[in-house]
Amino acid sequence: MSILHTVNKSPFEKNSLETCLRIAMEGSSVLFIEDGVYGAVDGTSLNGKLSDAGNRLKFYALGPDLKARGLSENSVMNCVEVVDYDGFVDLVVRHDATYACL
Amino acid sequence: MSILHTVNKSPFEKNSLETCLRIAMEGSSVLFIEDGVYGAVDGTSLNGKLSDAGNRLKFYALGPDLKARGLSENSVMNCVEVVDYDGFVDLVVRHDATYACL
Amino acid sequence: MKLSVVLNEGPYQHQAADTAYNFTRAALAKGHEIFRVFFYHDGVNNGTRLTTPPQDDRDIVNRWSQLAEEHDLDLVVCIAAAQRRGIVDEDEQKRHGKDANNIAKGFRISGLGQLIEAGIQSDRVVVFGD
Amino acid sequence: MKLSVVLNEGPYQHQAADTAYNFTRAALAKGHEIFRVFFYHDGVNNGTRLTTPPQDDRDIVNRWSQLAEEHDLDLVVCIAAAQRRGIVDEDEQKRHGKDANNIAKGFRISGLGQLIEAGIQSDRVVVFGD
Amino acid sequence: MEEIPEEYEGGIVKKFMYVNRRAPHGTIYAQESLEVVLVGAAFDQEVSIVFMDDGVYQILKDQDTSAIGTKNFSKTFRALEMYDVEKLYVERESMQARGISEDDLNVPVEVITSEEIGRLMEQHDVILSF
Amino acid sequence: MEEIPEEYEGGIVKKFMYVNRRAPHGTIYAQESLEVVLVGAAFDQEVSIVFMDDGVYQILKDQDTSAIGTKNFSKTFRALEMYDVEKLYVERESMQARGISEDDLNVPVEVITSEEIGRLMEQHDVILSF
Repeated sequence: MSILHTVNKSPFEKNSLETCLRIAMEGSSVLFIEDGVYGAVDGTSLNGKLSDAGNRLKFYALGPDLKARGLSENSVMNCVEVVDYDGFVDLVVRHDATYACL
Repeated sequence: MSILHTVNKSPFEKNSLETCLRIAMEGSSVLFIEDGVYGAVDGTSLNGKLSDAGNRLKFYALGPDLKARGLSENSVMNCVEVVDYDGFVDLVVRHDATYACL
Repeated sequence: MKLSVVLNEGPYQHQAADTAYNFTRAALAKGHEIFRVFFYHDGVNNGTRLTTPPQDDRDIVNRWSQLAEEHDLDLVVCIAAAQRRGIVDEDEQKRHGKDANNIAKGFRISGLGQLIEAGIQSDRVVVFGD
Repeated sequence: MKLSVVLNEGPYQHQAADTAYNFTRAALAKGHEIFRVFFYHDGVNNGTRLTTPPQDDRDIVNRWSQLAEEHDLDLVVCIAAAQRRGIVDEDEQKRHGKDANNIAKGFRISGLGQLIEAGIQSDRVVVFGD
Repeated sequence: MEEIPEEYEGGIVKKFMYVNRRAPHGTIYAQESLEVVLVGAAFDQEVSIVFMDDGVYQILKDQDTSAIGTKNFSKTFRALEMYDVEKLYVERESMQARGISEDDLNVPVEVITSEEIGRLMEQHDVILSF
Repeated sequence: MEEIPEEYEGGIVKKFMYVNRRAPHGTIYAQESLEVVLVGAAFDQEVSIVFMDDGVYQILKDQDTSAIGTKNFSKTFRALEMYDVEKLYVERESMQARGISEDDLNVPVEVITSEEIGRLMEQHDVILSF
């Protein structure tokens, strides 16, 4: 069983990403959407948290949400793959269940 | 000039209290309301933050919000005074301006 | 003292709608003047008369309407925010060709200038939100 | 694959309303079946036909109505949440003695059981909220 | 509860997990989550409820909302047993950070670690977030 | 902007501070805050706008909302100067935590410390939170 966790809040504002990383198990994925994409950006004070979990988890960020916020695809950390809405749908299909860590 | 800062979010969930403590100046007050009252409770992992600011700031918590959440007036830290809605109104009047750190 | 209240969230979803009401009532009971209650963002949803809360629960909209009647309160719903969210009075209904309106008694729809004016005219402004 | 979408927040206030729509559209375009879109909490506010968004902005409610028509979507507004927030169809109008209704085309009001059923019948459920 | 639970005769049994991460009263999510649990109980599905982060506060003893005027739904948690909803899990780490012990809770729960919640989640088909 | 700014002839000049602590697009607060600023500009009051915490993200360059379908209001910040709204402050600590430099911003701002924001706030009569 594998779970797709979505995170839609900025990790600077809310504890959603922290909780998500605490409960997401090996082989699961985390998709950053909406204000959650700030958590995927390289060069912030929070990068360590993602790096630490990078071996266990796969990270994705929604491209349209990055672009809306003035963030290019190159602005995300190396461990994060950028997807569009189609890719979001594929991720939902590929995992056994989705959990929105609101 | 003195400001009444209101904090209505749990400090475990959101960064409102942290921001409030960062910008509230000597002589100002912080009133915990709604889910913000969890920040006033004694015995949590966040107590240090309030203690550190206790010399600069006055702390208040809205009694009706404590009671709703199963928290007695004795459950808050020593540096926090419990007020009711009347007291809330008085605090607004006594300070020069109110800032809701949402 | 002359106070104004700003409410940024809708009824039931956030306690802000309750706290703003409890605060306003306490201020009135203490003899303060409420210059205006301004409903902004999802706060405009406090102004619909179409709610039917469960019988064992408080009626948030009606509570405001009653308080307005008792104290001649000025309850202003922001027009721009209301248009986005579907809060409509008779004028707005005509202007936009809608087939119904839903504004509750005691509320009126007006511009954001009313918020600025509340800031200018009041001794204190208190914001409630999410 | 059979998917269901749950939307917990109202239009414009939270991007959740946009993301849910963009996701649903993408899923349909890829040939998936959308078993149901369930509107809960403030999400019920997506189902009012009384909105008039600015002309240079998207029309969130109408967009859902159109998508529903094109793809025969089942857009279900939770009855208990709708009663609290003032979303009313003709039946609800009669039942509660209201003088108007505001449900938008393509939406229907029904019970929470529809959410559970969506969970049982769908291969995946995706939640959008605050 | 205004709703009459519906019978579901489809024969499919899925594993539902309700995840509660928010404090009660400040927002409606806790209360409306409980309404889903109660309605869902009629469907004979396998149900687990998880309380983590501020969700732990939902089941604190002695909640009394009379002074804020909102509905005191906290007592309803004690009724869950009658509905055969018995799998209530609380995250140990969340309790510790908040200085909460099992004696402070108003329902019997199983206290488990974050990792155990992660593993438990993987055994569920439908995960609803509140 | 649907609204026609109103003239205010009261002669009172107050100091308004708009505090923006939220990211754009995820919620509407940033956008509707800007509408208040624009309408408020017609009232000839003293205005300061503060961006702190995720509010800093509101004024990042190169925002393009075409793919999410929402309104791209970020360009409007550049028009503030024409409205004589020139006091834009950004918190240094918030920029640093997010790895943002002044070059990344699409409007000229004054970067100040948390403490300076605290002192600045004390000089204002009306503080609106978005």
